Amino acid sequence: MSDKKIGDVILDVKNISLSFGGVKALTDISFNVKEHEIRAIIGPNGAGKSSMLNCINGVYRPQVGTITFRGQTFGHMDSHQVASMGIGRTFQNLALFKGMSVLDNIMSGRNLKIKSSIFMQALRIGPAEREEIMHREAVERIIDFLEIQAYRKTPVGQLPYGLQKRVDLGRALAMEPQVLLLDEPMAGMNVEEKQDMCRFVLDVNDEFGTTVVLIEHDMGVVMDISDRVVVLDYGKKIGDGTPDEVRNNEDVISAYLGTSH
Amino acid sequence: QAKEQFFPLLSYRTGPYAPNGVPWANGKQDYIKMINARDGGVNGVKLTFEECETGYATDRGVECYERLKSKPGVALFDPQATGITFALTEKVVNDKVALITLGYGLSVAQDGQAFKWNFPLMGSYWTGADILIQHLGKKEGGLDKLKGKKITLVYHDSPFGKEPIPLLEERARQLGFELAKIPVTAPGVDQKAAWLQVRQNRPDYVLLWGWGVMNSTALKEAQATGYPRDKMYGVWWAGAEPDVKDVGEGAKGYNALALNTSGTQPKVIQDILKTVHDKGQGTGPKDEVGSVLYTRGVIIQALSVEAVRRAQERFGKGKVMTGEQVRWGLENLALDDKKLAALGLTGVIRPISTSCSDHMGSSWARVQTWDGAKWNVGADWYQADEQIIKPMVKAGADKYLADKKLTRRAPTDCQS
Amino acid sequence: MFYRENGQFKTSYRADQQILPIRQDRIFMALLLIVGFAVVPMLASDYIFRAILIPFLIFSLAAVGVNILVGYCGQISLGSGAFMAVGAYAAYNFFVRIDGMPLVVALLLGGVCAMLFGMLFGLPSLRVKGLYLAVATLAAQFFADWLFLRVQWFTNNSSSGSVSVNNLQVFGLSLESPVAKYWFCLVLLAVIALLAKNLVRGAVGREWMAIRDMDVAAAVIGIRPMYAKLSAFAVSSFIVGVAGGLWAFIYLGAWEPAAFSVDQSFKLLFMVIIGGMGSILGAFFGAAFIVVLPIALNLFLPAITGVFGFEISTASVSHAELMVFGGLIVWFLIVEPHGLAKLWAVGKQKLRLWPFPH
Amino acid sequence: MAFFLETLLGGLMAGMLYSLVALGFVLIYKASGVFNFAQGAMVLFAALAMARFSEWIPLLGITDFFAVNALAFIAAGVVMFGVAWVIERLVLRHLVNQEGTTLLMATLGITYFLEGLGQSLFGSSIYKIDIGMPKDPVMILESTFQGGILINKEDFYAAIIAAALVALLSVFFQKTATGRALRAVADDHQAAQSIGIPLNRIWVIVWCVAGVVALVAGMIWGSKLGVQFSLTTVALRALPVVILGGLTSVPGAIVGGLIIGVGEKLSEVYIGPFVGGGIEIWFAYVLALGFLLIRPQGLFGEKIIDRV
Amino acid sequence: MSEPKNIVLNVNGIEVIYNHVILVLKGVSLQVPEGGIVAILGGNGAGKTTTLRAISNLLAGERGAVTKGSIELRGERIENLSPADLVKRGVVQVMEGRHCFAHLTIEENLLTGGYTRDSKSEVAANLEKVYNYFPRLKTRRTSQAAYTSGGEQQMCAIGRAIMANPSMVLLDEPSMGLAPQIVEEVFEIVKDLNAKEKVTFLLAEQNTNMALKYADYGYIMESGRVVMDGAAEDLRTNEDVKEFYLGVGGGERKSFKDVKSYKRRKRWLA
Ligand SMILES: Nc1ncnc2c1ncn2[C@@H]1O[C@H](COP(=O)(O)OP(=O)(O)OP(=O)(O)O)[C@@H](O)[C@H]1O
Ligand SMILES: Nc1ncnc2c1ncn2[C@@H]1O[C@H](COP(=O)(O)OP(=O)(O)OP(=O)(O)O)[C@@H](O)[C@H]1O
Ligand SMILES: [Mg+2]
Ligand SMILES: [Mg+2]
Repeated sequence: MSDKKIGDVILDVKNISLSFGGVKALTDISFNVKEHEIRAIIGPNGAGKSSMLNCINGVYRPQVGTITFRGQTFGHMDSHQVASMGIGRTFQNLALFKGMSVLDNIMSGRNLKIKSSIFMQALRIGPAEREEIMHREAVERIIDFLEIQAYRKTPVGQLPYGLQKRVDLGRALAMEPQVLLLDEPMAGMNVEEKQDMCRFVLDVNDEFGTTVVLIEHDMGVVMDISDRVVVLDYGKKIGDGTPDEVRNNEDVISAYLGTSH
Repeated sequence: QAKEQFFPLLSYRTGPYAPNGVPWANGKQDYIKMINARDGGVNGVKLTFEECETGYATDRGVECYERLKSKPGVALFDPQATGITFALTEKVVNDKVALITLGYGLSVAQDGQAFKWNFPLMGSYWTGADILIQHLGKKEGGLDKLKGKKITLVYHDSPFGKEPIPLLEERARQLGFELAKIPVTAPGVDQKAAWLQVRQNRPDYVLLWGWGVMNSTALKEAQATGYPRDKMYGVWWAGAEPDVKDVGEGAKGYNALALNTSGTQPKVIQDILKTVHDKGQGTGPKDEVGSVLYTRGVIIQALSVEAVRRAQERFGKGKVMTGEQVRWGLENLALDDKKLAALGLTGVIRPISTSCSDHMGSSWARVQTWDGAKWNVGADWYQADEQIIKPMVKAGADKYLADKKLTRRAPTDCQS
Repeated sequence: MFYRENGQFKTSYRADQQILPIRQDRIFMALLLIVGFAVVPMLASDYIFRAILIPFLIFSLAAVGVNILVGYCGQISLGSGAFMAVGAYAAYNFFVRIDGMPLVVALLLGGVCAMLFGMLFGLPSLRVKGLYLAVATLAAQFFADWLFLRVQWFTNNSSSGSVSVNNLQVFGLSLESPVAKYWFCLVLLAVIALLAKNLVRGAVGREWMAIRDMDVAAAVIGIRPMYAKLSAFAVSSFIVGVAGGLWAFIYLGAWEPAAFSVDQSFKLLFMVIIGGMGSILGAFFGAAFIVVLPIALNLFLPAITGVFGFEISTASVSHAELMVFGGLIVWFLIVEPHGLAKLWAVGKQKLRLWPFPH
Repeated sequence: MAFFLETLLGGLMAGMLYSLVALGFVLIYKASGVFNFAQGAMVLFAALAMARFSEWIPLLGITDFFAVNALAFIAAGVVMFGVAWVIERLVLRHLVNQEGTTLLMATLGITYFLEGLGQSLFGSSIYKIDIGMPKDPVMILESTFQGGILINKEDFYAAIIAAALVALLSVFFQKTATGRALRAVADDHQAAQSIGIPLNRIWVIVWCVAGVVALVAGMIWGSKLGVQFSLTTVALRALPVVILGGLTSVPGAIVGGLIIGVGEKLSEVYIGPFVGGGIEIWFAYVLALGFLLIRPQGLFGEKIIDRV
Repeated sequence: MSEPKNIVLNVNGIEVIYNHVILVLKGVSLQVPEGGIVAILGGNGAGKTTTLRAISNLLAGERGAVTKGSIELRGERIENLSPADLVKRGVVQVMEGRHCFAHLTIEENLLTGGYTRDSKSEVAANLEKVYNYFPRLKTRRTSQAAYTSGGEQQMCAIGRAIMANPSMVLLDEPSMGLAPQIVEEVFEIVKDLNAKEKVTFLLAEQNTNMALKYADYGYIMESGRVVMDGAAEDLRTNEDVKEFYLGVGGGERKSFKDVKSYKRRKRWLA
């Protein structure tokens, strides 16, 4: 961990508040994410973790607060703009494109990069075809790594839950984002599979310098691989620091970890 | 090989227009059965038929046409729907088979020099509209009395309903009455707004250009908005039993054009009852025989058969006629009172005589009134005013020819 | 003669991305094209051409268009009839008002007008979804019905509102004979279907499907919902518009607005669903089912009942036809809810495994 | 002014009748997430049954006007129950957990089937339902306005019957456990099964209720228009009503009906003449669309949920 | 199992095919004793969910079918019963991926769970019980289920099943998406219900650790077959299980950070 070069703040979340009718999902949350780090967000169910990602992503519109990404500050932006700025994302409740094959799902992650016009695509000659193949190669590498070669052409709806999670990750990776937001990527996996997943997150982080924001309930994973951890509870931030600091934080223990960990 | 003249029967026994389509189709079938049973066909040529369900839809009608047109011995087509007529008008030219549209279809097709294959026998919407105006004029005591009157046309929003408009506009200009037009969206089950407008305008007369369910609905709405039924005048497609039956008393006093009479007295109907229905061979229920649309079906079929007979007179008795030969027959129909009597049609229709330039043959009609239980046909026959119709037909036909880059038939063509 | 992909290894992604990666399929397709272009014209009768093949081709084309919108992009549309009407009437106006306008150009321009019309009525899709969107498209349908009945200009001031064309030619060749019409439709269909297939298997197609399956997630990976939806409306209504032109010019020859009524819209939607949503092949199956089945029933029901010794009245035939048709739709859905195309795929898969059951 | 009021009233009453048909759609959609395309065919089928039974029953020697109508209504109701049962047995049961479009398609198949069956059992002519509705108009407020305001009595009674039916069903859905179960089924067939909701029974019940609603609608429309095939097209008129009110809302069906009814009549009467008339159908749809742009789920519909 | 107690559920060599062509289960047999807690373990795609669906008869909706073998509940063949009949016999499934009724509120979801219970008071009591187990649900009772957090939905799904007063519950990945404490709570609840109310459990779980801690017996599945079964303690100490399912191969638990998988890593970098 020490040899890793953690850079400046890349994503800065300031005073975010979000409520739905009477439910306060987030209250005045501020935290930042530095380039190249793995930042975990933990907290009990309903604490507002997913909502936090949704705010960054432009899916929800926070009532108060701003988000700064690489120097650009915004209160709200459309999801596709956020995506084009380089923020990728996986979902807690699978949000795959059910009717499409695994290959197409992951390919769709690269759509932002496709340049040929609709006419060229219809004719599919020369550049359009070459572009398609180039992206296909990139996608195949991801498929290879995630070990889902065998399912390439299967409609994702027919895959077991765990594999769907992998496809979801593959789709986000295909975007080659600078910041990757992962919402419980390892739910529903056994230890071996979690190890694979961790290995993978670490690799992306190491080799490409992709910054990772990770929501996870498995404390083993969080403590082992994250650089810093934010803890939310009932929409409030109750802790922020290195895994060790967080582990020993009284509030965190009582709100979330319980004594056994 | 047996000698058989084949009649393709396009019809609709399902869908929104079935109540009117069914008796029409039954009349046609029964007439054919009767001719075979009574006369053994036409000069020994047996008549056969096959029915094809169009559901009043143009595309299905075209399919039926394509299927049946190449059967051996095809005589002619009666599409039973304005929309199908339009589509077939383009096709019959190549296929060399005639299209009869008795009382419907294209008004301009009366001009046989432009429309070689179309036969709007006995009347078009223009003649019908003209006769209605004449009747109203007579009621008022002279056509000039129509000046300043308000006449409202409530019409089926389709080419069928729109056909009479040019003539009515022409007449309105001439006679100085005020013409309002209220379209009713097909099939015409919702006319509340239309009749609210009628109530607002309080016209002196309402002309009803409807078909199928639109007619009875119009009568019901008229009743509900208190518009007097005896000031309503329908076209001959709005003057049959299905149009008034379920309105009953509410339709009392309503008038409509009569292209033909109804009832079981005519000999032809008696013959059908005797030779077909009494043998248990009737197509539909017996009590429907002789109703307005049934009788119209009989007439259409009778004229078709007469066209075949006429063609045989020229091209060889006892032979099966080709489509072209039947067309000649249609163009040279000459049914005077004597012939009509022989056909058993005395009093049902007026004599008909077609020619190369006139494919209609007769433009006479009467007005009938519903008394709550049956149709009573008035005594006066009206003929559409040639002076008005003729130039309009000519102009329309010329425009058609010009649009299509076609020319009129040469006089020699009329001989063939 | 086994249908297997064993032993056919793909050495490049280009090869893997072919429309038909399996050799047997390619052979089959080639045969099909030969049959379509050469064998059928030798064998088919006039009636088969005019009443079955030509409508089948035109409806297939329209169904391909509708499938792009409904099947691929997930926007339920009941306005296809309107798009056809716009295509037909626009083509008609270009054709008769501009002297020497070539038929193909008129048809394509008709398609372009339909495209603009489609995009206009597609705008609500940015906010309104699912069945609710059906209302927007129905609005288009009824509006077009009304427009072409009411505004005389569109019908070249014909008094009854019906219009007709004749003497059609392409590149100097007459389009009067049924075979010529058939070829013309087949060529247009083959070209457009190929382009459509390319679209749906490319990036745009993925955008459409992504929007269909989960629009929020699609936006999160950078797909612009507006672009995706409107492009689907545009492409779809263009194709449907061209099909409308063909329907009017080639099949009907003379028509009134009722030729493109809401029934037509429903029919097209049914083709897409029965054939298989999100499948170009399905469009063909669906068109075949809806065009051919009623005719077949009409022909065979009397014969069948004749075999069982009772004569069936003409009215009963038409009623029975409705019932059998309805019954078959339900039966097919129970056997395979994802349409005939899926049924076909499952069949092929079984064939691949054959003679082993799984 | 008088004419405006007249149009308004006419629109309101027409709207109530649309609501009656719309209600059938809402019921089935609410209970199974199926958009029941066959609603129009069911209205026709029910009306045909009732019309023909009221012709046939007198043949048995019963002639009392009230008894004939009551018996015909009951007989037609029984027929509709049978239809519901058969539909569940042969169609819905086999399509559990399929997507909305598949089920929509199935109801299309049912439509064709019912149209064919209805016409072959009961005939395809125009038949009459006479439940003693007064046909002639009455004038009210004749002292205030010259000529008075015309009210169509038949529409008026029909509107009252419709309103009563709608109110009854709203209560049923609002609080009862069955109402809740129906909504659960609409959300997720499989989950509903997994906790023991017997889909089959629920569906039979709902289709029976929808059948009765169709019967009432068919009876009223039939008495107004005569019973024949075109009754199925009232479904298309009711569609903007359902959508405007919200596919899942019973009260929405009423309010939607009133808005559409008034909107289309006023537009036809006041705007129509300037553009050649015949605009009410598309105007109704455009009106509904206008509301949807503000509330995409319809006025009272449940919010469309898309959450990630 | 050494000496079988009363067997409630006996699955005998079943084979399941999806869509007429995809063979997923290839002869799976398992038994669940009265009052037991039995776990099915196995990786993604092993067929756990399919097995549970086969038992609860929810396969039809997925276009799957049991083509061979038999399933008996207390000696009665149940393949042809409807899911509703099974619930009447006390068998309830908690489906994978929650499947809450999105438009219903949490409370309505729970009340719907009591659909088969006729007595109002019983339903009310059950509701109280569920709220006791999951206090979080009580605070969210009026929100529509779709708008609650993933964990809340999971609680709702489990609570909804409890509302039916089942004698046997099929739990599909109950721990997924739950915070660690809650996971423990859920398993405690399972234990509780098992001990106090004699509810039998069959659970499919990825969290092998937890599952084996609470279960009496376990089956391990891989690609559609049962590859190993045994008492929970035995499995816990089995070396292979330790290595692959508990992540403690070779004694110490490895840090997630240090597990290397060179093969894959290399390929990814290529
Ligand atoms: N509806 C379906 N149609 C076709 N195949 C399916 C379907 N559902 C599951 N499968 C296939 O069945 C196999 C087993 O899936 P199942 O869901 O039972 O696994 P699982 O053990 O529950 O996995 P997980 O732990 O990821 O949930 C998988 O290979 C999957 O692709
Ligand atoms: N769209 C919404 N409408 C209403 N309430 C919402 C909405 N989204 C989230 N909430 C509420 O906000 C709170 C936080 O939800 P969120 O999904 O962020 O929790 P979470 O921390 O991700 O929990 P979990 O670990 O269970 O997934 C929850 O109580 C949830 O019910
Ligand atoms: Mg969450
Ligand atoms: Mg599973």
